[in-house]
Amino acid sequence: MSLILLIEQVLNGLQFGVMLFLMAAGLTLIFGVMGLINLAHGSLYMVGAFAAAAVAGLTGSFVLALLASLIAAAAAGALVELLVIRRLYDRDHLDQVLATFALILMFSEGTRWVFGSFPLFLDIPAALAQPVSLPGGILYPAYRLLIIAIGLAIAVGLFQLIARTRIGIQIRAGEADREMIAALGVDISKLYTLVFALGAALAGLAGALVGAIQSVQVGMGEPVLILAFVVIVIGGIGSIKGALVGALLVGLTDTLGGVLLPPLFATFMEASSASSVGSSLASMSIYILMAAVLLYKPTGLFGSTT
Amino acid sequence: MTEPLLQIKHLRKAFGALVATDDVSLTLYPGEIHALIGPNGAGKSTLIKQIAGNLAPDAGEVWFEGRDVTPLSTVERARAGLGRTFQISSLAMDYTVLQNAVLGALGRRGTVWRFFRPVMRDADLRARAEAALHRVGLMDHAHKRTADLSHGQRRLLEVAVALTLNPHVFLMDEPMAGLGASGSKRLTGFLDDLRHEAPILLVEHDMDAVFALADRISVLVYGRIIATGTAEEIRADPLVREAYLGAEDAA
Amino acid sequence: MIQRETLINWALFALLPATALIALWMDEPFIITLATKVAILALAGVGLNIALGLGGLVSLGHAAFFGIGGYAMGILASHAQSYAPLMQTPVLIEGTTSMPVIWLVAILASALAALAIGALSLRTTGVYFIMITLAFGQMLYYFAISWPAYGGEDGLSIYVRNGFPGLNTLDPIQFFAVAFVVLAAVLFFAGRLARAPFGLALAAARQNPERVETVGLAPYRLRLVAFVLSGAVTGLAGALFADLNRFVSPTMFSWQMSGEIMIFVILGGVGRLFGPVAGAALFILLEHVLGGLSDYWHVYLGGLLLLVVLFARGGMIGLAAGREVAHD
Amino acid sequence: MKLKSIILAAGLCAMATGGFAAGHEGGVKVGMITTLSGGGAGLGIDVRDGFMLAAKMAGNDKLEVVIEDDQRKPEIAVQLADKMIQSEKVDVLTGIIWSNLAMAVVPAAVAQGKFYLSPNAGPSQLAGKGCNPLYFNVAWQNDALHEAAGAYASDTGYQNTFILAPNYPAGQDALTGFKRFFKGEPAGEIYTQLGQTDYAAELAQIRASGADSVFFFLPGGMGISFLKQYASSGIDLPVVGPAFSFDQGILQAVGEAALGVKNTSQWSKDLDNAANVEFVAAFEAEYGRLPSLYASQGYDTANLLLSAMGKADVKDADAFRAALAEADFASVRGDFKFGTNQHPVQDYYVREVIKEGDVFTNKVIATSLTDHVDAYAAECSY
Repeated sequence: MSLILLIEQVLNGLQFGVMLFLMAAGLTLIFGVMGLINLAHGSLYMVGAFAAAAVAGLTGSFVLALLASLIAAAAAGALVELLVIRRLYDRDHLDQVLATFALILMFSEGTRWVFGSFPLFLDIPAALAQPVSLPGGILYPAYRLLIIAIGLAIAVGLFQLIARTRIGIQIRAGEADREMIAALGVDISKLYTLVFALGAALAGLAGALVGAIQSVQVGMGEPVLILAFVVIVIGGIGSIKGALVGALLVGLTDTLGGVLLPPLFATFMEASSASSVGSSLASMSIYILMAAVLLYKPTGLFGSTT
Repeated sequence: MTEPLLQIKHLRKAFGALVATDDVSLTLYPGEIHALIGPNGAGKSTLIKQIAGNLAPDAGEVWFEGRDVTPLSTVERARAGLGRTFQISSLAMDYTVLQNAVLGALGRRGTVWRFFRPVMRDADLRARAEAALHRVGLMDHAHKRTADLSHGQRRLLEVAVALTLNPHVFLMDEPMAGLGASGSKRLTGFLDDLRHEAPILLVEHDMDAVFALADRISVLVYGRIIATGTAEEIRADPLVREAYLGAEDAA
Repeated sequence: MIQRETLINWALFALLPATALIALWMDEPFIITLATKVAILALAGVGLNIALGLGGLVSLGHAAFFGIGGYAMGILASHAQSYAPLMQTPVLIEGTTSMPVIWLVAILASALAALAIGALSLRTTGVYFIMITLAFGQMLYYFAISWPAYGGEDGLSIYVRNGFPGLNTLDPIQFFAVAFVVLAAVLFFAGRLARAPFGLALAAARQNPERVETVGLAPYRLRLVAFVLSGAVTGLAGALFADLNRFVSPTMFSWQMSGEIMIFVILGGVGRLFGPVAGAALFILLEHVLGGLSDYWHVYLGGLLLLVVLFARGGMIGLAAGREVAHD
Repeated sequence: MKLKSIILAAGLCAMATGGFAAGHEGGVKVGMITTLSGGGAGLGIDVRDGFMLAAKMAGNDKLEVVIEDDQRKPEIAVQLADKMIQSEKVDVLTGIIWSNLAMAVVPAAVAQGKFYLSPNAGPSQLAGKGCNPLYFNVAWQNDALHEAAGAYASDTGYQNTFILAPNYPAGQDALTGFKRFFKGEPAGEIYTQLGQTDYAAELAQIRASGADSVFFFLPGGMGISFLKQYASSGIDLPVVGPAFSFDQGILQAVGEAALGVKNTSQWSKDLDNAANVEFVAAFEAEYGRLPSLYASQGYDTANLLLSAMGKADVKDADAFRAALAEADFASVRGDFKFGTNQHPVQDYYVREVIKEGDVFTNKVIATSLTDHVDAYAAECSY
């Protein structure tokens, strides 16, 4: 395999990882602050993608579509938080898993009810539809570079938000001690709604960004959701830094595993079965990674040990 | 003098810059009650955890019945005969009082891999559990749900579960807390007898009880033992008066 | 005095064979098939309930054992069908179509898998445990999909239901009887288990692991054994489910399957012996009633599930029986 | 008891069915098991709508249809088949979209003496050694569209096509089918994950491979994702694929990215025959959308059944089977007949994706294979 191809695949892994980070950041924030497992996070991803597709279809503007994805997902998130999620904070994880599983069923079939059974159309803006030349003669799609840039910018923004702002202080206080934050005079239920909406908006944005190069369809959120869970478990639940590291690890493992394993097996196996066995193993690779990390550190790479 | 049953040798534990246990050595001889006192935050709970095996020390050893148990887990130490009660009641709250006691008896028996015969119909286990409840005066409440017990009753149940284990050493973390005056007095009498079954390392805030019961007292301040001696010696110790008793204006 | 919950349990339990017999009398074999499905799915739920209800282990990966049980049946029966031995060296292992043998293999295989998965997963707790069990389930799912030897995504069809000595298992009512007797036996076993020394210690470890350690019992080992028993029962249910459909496919391994098994337990009431029976019955009933009403019946199912979780914490049996009573 | 007849195998089928002759004289009860909810519901809905449109147009009150949703789960499909056979007592089953569901249902159904008419799936097992006199495929054998694509690639002069498909049995069949009629040497052969949505890694490999064209089989959302990403990757190679990723329902979601792509199909909306013109107009009038490939297959399946009903009683299995085998109906594909294994012998066309006004659709540009017989027919004997 040539070096250029390898660099391109690393970029692909990076882009995938950055996209996973957008999903995982919200999940891990919600868990860190509210102690809630939200299986319905993938549905918010789907809501963002559908909102973007609908708005892009009406206005033709990609920027408006992205904006719509943020707003729609945040609104859906806030609504769900107010109606359902806030009743689950003092419940055990089992109740949370079940209730948010129920939300998935409702979101998925509800979306199909409204938008029909066929995938929706959402395309990237024409200006970004061409590849750009990178140093070293690498041709890389401009849009994917944009995703990497947006993802990294949001990562930086999130770190700043949490380190510097008032809300960030409240979030950190909430992670450390739920009673303390109430003592600080913060309206805790408002903070929870806000954090949930923020997480939802990030998921919605990820859905819209990815929907433009993949397909906008019902059920698109679940595979990503499971990967995002793998990410935050590897990184340590509640840690934004862990989510970033975990997302990049998973993105790179998944992409490079799929590319490198089949040829690796081909060195000692017959070609077509090597391709088949290699890709089977590649699809299991991130779960193997996760199991390995948890065996080494049962609370993830950056998880608190208590 | 005979060999100590429990011997703590130069135990040390630090959390970052805070040294919670600083070169602590202690002994517990058969038949005695050795009280451990000290102001809040002196590191009593941290020390108990290291003795019981919940927390690994940075340095030092715990010896029990002539062998080094430092590498052993909580479970292994419990099986070896270390009977512990908790500062904050740690019971199976959904169970009845009797079920909690039977659990202790089951732990004492050690064979839990029975999947078929109802445990509550096991005469042996039940007899042992009921005897323990009887001794602490909880038999009347045997069929109450533990969550419905008063705070003081839960403390007694803690002691009862420890009794079912027939331990060689008791490790009691503030058994009097929340008992009220009469309850305290009753338990004091009870512990007074209990020391002949197995010696007690007693962490306690109730100074009346401590001075009434303890053969020896160790005073822990900022992770260090500043004095060990009989009640009289401790009362007279100027260091103790300054660091600890002075504040409480002991009798 | 007989407690109300006990009464409800027996009524529920009797309802299942009664439904099947009435269906037999009315010549509605499909209703018998549905009752069989309820019995088998309830069995899977009873298995999960050992880990979940008794041990407090929220496993979102029980489809792994369900699938292993299913494939134990599929692999053995397909080899018997094609007369190709499973293995020739070092010992000759041939396929079989005998249900008892298949059950035994399913139980052993899923217990073994549960031992491995449990030994690793139980090092973690809380959310991490939920997620690592999910990950192991997904691992097996992807393996089953891309493993070509036994059909991959297409799955395996077994055209004739496996045999049970002295019975014609293709007759719906006879197969129902088989499934029901297995369910009854496992329910009896699970009931005894909960009251046995092991059950007492396991449930105590759920309520307060520190307490259990202090009396000299290791929660890890209690949980591991519970997880293995739980996996074995769910595996047995998987083998029966495969026989009901005469078909196995990787969907038996999917995380939605894990979710559904969990739903049976929750709908009925966590930790209640007969909870999974009530839950599975309600689920199947809903699937058929709501499925007939609307293509979008999942919306209603989701809504109902949400209501149960939010407002009926003891599940259906909890609703009917009132507050749980401590009993000894 | 009905189910016992399974043991007696296919030979006794006719007798088994004969036992339930009472009820609807001359009528036929059809059980349709198809995917109406969850992922892939669009395909099932189209098959159903096409089928019901034909039934409505025929106005034959002896045709009774029971429809159930399999949720794309094989276990559910098997249970529904049991229900259709045991409770509804249907004579004919149809509707299944997916090969794995068909493999779960069809063998048991025909063993119980039920006719099965496949409106979409055509797994190779059922075309070859596992063929059955009661099983008719009204769509295609699974390999056929891929074979047509391979033939077209060779005809066009492509030498080293890059080929990819998901890593599951239908994907493996697809690449095998393509290679069967492709005379060049593939520049690369990749199996992707089933359900994969990001193809950046594969696109990089295609770019590096030096291929002169690309063939892919990625049904559903996978194909949409692939095409969109392909369009912005800067790779400028011609693309060939089976019709599934370019069909009416899905094409609007792909958009510009699909324009100009060549795809193979046995049907197209612009095929110029009377039956097709009538079908397309009626479908649009009835449902307000353009018909898809799947709708056309559902429509043909119903018309095949109706043609046989006019000739024989379904209770007389041999006669009914003979009537079905004649395929005496006006197919929207033009010429249509069954081969020895009761799979279609038909022409396969090459279509190009075009834009008509605001709507993306296909037009026929060539014929790839004529009167094509599938590769497994020779292995079939009853």
